[in-house]
Amino acid sequence: MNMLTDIPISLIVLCSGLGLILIGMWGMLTQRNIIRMIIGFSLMDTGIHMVMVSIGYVTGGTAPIINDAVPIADAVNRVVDPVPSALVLTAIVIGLGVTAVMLAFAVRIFKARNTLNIDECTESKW
Amino acid sequence: MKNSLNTDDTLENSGLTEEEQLLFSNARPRAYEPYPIKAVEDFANWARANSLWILAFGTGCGAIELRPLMTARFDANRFGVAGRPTPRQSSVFIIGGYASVKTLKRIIRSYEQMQGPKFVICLGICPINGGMYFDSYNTINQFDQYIPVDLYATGCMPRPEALVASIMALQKKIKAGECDGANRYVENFDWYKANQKKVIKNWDMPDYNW
Amino acid sequence: MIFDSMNEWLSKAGYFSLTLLIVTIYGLFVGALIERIIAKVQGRIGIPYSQPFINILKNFFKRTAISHGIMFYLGPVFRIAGGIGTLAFIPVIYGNEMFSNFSTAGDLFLVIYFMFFGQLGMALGAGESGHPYSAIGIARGLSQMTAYEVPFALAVISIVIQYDTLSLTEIVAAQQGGWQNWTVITNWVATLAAMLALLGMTGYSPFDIFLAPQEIPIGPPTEFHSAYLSLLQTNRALFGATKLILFMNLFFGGATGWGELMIKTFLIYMVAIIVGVAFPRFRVDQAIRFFFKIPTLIGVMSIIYAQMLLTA
Amino acid sequence: MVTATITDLLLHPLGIYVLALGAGFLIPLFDRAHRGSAILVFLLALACMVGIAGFNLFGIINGATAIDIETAGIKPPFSINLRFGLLEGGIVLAVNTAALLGAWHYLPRLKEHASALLLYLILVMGINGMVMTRDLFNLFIFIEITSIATYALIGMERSGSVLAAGFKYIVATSIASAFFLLGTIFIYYQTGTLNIDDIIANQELISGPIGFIATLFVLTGLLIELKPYPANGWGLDVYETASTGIASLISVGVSAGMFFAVYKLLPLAGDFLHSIAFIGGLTFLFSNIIGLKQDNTKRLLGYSSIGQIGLLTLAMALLAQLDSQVDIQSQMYLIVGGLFVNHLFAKAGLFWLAGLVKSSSIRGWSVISKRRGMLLLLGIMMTALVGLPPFPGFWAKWELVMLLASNDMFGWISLILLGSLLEAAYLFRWFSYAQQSVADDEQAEIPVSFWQPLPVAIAVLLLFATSYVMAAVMQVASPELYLPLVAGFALWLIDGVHGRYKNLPMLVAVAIGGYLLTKDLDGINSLFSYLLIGGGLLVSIAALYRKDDRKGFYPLLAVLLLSLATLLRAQSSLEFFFSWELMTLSSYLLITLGRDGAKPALSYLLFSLGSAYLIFAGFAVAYGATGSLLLSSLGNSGESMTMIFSLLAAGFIIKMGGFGFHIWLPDAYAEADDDFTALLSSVVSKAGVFGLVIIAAQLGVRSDIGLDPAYVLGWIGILTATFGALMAVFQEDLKRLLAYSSMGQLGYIVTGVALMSHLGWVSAMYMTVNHFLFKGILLLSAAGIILRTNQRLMYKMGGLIKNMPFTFTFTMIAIIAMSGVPPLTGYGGKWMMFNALMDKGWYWIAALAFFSSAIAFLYMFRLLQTVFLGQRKLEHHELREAPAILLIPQGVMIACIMVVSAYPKLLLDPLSAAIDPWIANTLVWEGTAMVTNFGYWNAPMIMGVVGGVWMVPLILLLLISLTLKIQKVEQFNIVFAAERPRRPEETHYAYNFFAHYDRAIGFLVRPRATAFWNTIVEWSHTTASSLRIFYNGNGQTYALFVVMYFVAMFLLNGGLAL
Repeated sequence: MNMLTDIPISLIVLCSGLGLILIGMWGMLTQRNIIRMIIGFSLMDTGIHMVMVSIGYVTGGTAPIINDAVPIADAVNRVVDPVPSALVLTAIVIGLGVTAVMLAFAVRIFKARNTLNIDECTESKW
Repeated sequence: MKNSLNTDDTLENSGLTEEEQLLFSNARPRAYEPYPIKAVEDFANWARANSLWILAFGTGCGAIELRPLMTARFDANRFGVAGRPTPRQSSVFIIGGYASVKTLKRIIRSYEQMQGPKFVICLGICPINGGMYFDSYNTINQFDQYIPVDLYATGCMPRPEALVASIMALQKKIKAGECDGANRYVENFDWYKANQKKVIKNWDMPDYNW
Repeated sequence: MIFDSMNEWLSKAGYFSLTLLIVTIYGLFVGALIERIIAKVQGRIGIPYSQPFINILKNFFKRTAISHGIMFYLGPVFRIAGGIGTLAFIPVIYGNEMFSNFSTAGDLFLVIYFMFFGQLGMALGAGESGHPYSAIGIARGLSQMTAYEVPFALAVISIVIQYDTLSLTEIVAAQQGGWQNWTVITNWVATLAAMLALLGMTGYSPFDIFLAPQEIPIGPPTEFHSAYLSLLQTNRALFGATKLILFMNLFFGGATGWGELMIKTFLIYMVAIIVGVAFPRFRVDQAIRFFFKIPTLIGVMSIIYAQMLLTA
Repeated sequence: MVTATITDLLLHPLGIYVLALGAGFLIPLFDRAHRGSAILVFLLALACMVGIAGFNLFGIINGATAIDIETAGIKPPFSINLRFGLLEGGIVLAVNTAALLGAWHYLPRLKEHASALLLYLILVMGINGMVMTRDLFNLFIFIEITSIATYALIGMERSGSVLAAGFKYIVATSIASAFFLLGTIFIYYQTGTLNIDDIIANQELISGPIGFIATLFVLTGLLIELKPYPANGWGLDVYETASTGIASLISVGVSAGMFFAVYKLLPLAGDFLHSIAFIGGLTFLFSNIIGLKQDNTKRLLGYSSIGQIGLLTLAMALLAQLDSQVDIQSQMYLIVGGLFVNHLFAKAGLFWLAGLVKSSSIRGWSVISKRRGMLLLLGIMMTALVGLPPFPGFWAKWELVMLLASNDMFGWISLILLGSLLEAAYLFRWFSYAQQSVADDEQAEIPVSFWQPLPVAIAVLLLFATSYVMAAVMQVASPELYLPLVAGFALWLIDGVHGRYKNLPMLVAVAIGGYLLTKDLDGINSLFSYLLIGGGLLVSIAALYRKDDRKGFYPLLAVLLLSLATLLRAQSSLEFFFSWELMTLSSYLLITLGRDGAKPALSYLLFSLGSAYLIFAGFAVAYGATGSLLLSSLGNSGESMTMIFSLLAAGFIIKMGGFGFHIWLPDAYAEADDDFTALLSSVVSKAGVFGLVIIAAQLGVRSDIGLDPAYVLGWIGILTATFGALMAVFQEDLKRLLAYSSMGQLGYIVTGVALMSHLGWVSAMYMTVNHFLFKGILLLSAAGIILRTNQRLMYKMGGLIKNMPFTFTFTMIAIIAMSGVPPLTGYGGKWMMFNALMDKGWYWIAALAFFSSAIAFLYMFRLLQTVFLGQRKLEHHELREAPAILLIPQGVMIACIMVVSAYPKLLLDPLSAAIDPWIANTLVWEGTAMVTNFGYWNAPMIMGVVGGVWMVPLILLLLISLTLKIQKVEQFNIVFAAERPRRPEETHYAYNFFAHYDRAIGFLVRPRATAFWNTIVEWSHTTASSLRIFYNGNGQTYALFVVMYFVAMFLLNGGLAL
């Protein structure tokens, strides 16, 4: 086994998730184009989902199905925590919804203002 | 708003605009009787004679002669003479020589604002017959056609000594009860007024300046 | 109650009438005397001693008068009532019940405030005359009054601290027993402040702008004449003398007899006259500023001085 | 579910969700058939949601247990559960009610799309879920449901600015909820559960860096949604641009849900509580400062909204810190609940109103100046929002401040009070714009039907109801306390009657109410009741002279006078403060009814509120020290006494227009209605005197209080007197002159009270009565003069004695009484005070008292001279005397002055008796004379002597007049020589009457105080500008601030130390 395989898969997922979050956030904060900002949001969202999944993963664990392969007494240590996975499903749906609304906004903003530059949407301030 | 009751007693005040009629009294001046008791009247005349307050209004060139009266040399204070800046409180009006028409207007006002008994002394020739201004277009020739005069002090101008002498003469006359200029003015008011209005063309004041 | 002792009231009123008569005559006389002294300074003979009386008589004997309205008519009444009333509240001769007047009605504070009574009434009368000069004169007079009141009030407070009383009788009593007990000696600072205020109060030069006989013909009384004027003239003599009596009581040991009173008040008066003869006139704002500076400072010092006296 | 009935089942809280989702399905279906039926379903669903919440809450209040809703047949923590307890029920009910009312308002826009109806329902359901859920992840879901519904509703608008604002909103909230989600998952990682109760039970598991980060993310994520300063630009933009229907729901509904979510998680906060409190306080203060500079109506409401939520957060965090104390929970309900309901209905109402008026700038609100109903609604909403009685916010703020005080958190108290003051400043500035009536041709008619403001009106009723419930809970809801409001309401019902005879019912109401309220009083309170109620009635009679309708005047006057009565009978500081604020508010509104009253009334209100908050703070310190609200226990406050005394005295002094704080006074007095100015000066100002006397009695005379505050008070009083008099000297305006005069006279009274001696107090009370008498006369005279001449500038009058002899005589007597010239009443007061000052050794003050009373002569004479004497104007020749109804009260007061002048003992005996319980009597009477250590004062004798010496010369003059021919002359018959006078205007010496005095010492009265306060205003505006530079309108900047906020919270809570 080399060094890489020593690292638990969940940690890799966690780190890449966190990285995605940062990249997504960077995108949201720096990209002037609204579409790019939405992409940034999507990246961030995905990153969060990866973090969530990684939290519940038990290295070498099995699917959280209680059957003969996994005795109940041993289940806590052996199976992957099913709750984060369930949560992620919900979160993905919600993320999708938000992204959709954002895109709808982008469309409407473009129709109304003929631009997608967020810098030009500053008329209400102070 | 008028304070008089019958029209006979009021003046027309035609020199005033309708608005201004409200602001000036239109009452006719009234003559006053001597006190019914002779002793009181004599006493009053004595007091009047010994307290001659001269209106500080120098009307002509003679005004310069009034000033020395108060100085150490002549000291008219001794005779009860004092200057008074307001006609309300004065009893003697000294006409200082010639009176121009313009000044006459002021003289009439000031004289009418003085309270009776009041006395007028004219200085010099000019108030008598115009003097050297006899043919001037704007100088009064015969002053007593406009204001009753009690005493004339002649000279051009009379020196302060003469002025002192005339004051003492006025005192004598007052004590004798012969100074009734104020009443004469009232009794012959219409005549005086007509004379005044004859020379003063722009008559824009009430007929009697109360 | 008031009517309990009608007799006492009547006798008091009688005695007071006597006081009033003496003080008025004295006031008129001292006025003439001062005039004659000024005349002497100027190398003249001056008016006869009877002149002030004749002037008043002459004005009473005027036969015509005008009235601008009810307040105009009442103005001189208020004025002289102020003068008489002020005198009524001052005990004139120390130790003499006859001439202590109505001083049991109130104390020094009453006298000081009652002085305004006449001024206010007169101001109203003059105001109704409608003459702008009257109004200007009053405006100046009142302003100057607020200014000289300051050193005077400070001086009064100082002697109240010193004698621990507001009763004029007691203040005079405390000064008995020789000239060294007079306030002018024991509290000379307060006396100085008050004497400076007196200059303003008497209305002689340099503080006579509110009467300004040349610029605004004699100020507030411009329109008053005949009998009104004689009331005002009487009051001028009476009120002047009353103020002098007040000052005498406060600062110069009071008087035990009429002779002492006349000499003392005459001498106090002379202070104002000498200053008046020697100095030209202040403009009114200059006068106000003057009183707010040195006399006020002296007044402030007088209170400190009195507190030191008290603790010493 | 043993006793489950069909009703229980139908009305189960779960029904809310069922209804929302069910209606969500039904609406599109019905919409196909008929739009109207869809709307019906929508409204029905909302109404049922309100009904369900109400029914269950009612059950819980009546003793039922909290309802727990479990899902999936498994017990929590293994399943998601919802809870409907007391708190949840209350909030859900309030939110749903607001949503229902909001739907009414929003319906014209909503019904354009069936989907909008649906979204609205989903949004409300989301909020309900946020409130009820006990599961962390479920909370996230409900937050997102709410958010998406909100986004969608915002996105329904097509205007570019709304869309831009909406997008900023999405970006910011999505970042916040992303962090929340991360935090949630970390918490799950550490605790293994998502059930909030379970998490709290196992919160020791949340530890280490991960625990810290988890808590940080969860809490901050939620806090961000509450729009804390400065990471809230996105919220403001939405408030500004979005339609008012959605903005109101975001402001009150969504915020409520978020707020309750934070509340639920608060046990987790631990050390974060400090920073949460800090954030709340900062947000509250800063948004209110920034609000000062805001002109845009909806953005202004946005700032106010954010500020209110900040206050709620602050209150919650502070209370949570005090959690160890017993009984804190019920306090929490009262405070947070009160503030919450207050904000909910008031803010929503304001948003709805803003939606109806449709004026983007608050300066354009004068369009409703003629619509009194809407103006009334606006005023009530603002009053509630600022936390003035009788609204829930008032009770909540009171409880909060008292609780903080008992825990010595005075810094927070001052922050809350300062923030409230700032909020009042900008809200009532708006109100004053709304009041300014514009010329009729400029008046744009706003198309508002009768039904449209209905939700606002219902919100108002709900506020009143909540307030009464809160008062009942706090055990102060006595009918007596509410009598002023009830009387005012009753009179308001007949306010539509035309004509002036509405005054009579008002007088009757006040007379009966006043009698009932004050009949049991004794001592000082009883004396003041005669003065305030009796005097108030006497002066109010004069109001009959006005022939116009005066809408709103009489109800407010009744409230004012009766609140004075309740003030007098107040036993506790709460009752006192309640009445005090009611008095402030009603007098403010009465001032606004004056010709140009709006602007001066605003400054009156602000100074009054400033003073009220100082009083509030004083009571708070007292409560902190004694633990009792009773006024009579103020004296037990030990070491804090000096502090309490100073705070309370400062409050009363400001209210009386004390030196330095006087700048509101002349304007307010001048611009109020003329008869009301009389009441304001002669009666209402005495409330300050009363307060001062009360605290002086409770605190001042005790030996354990240092003399210093009293001495300072004495100086303030005398400086007020001196400068009031000086400034009065230079006024041209009749009413301003009298206003400054009032200020000066009150200064003497303050000094009298400050003396803390029997004689000093007697003099103060005597002067109080005297001031009532002469100032009542003077201002009623002024009312008559102004009525006849239609003029306030004195130099434009003159010679009126000829037309108005009675008015002149009354004025003259009043002025003599005021000046202190014997023999009238003023002398006694001055004499007693001088004696008391000398007794005390306050010589410098005595000297200044002398000086100021001399200055007073200047303005008093000027008043008489320039108005009544001198030259009469041509146009005034035909004027008539003032109406008899104005003269009658004056005549009564003149009679009082005369009686008291001659027999002051009649007045002094009861005054002395009232003071005796506090200070030993030192008055010595010898017959009719009063004797002190220094002097004596025999008033009847003085009267006799003065009468005598006045009669003698008068008789003499009358006799001489018989020998004279006295001619009555006209006004121009004055001495003149050169040219005769032409016009009265040129001859009347009146303008700049004391020019020479100005030249001499005018430098003393240059408006420094005004300049000072202007600088303060300037500074606050500058601060506001610099505080709002963050809001540059750029969505990415806002997003950056959201991110930075997490960093800041991280650093603030010691993240680096981990």
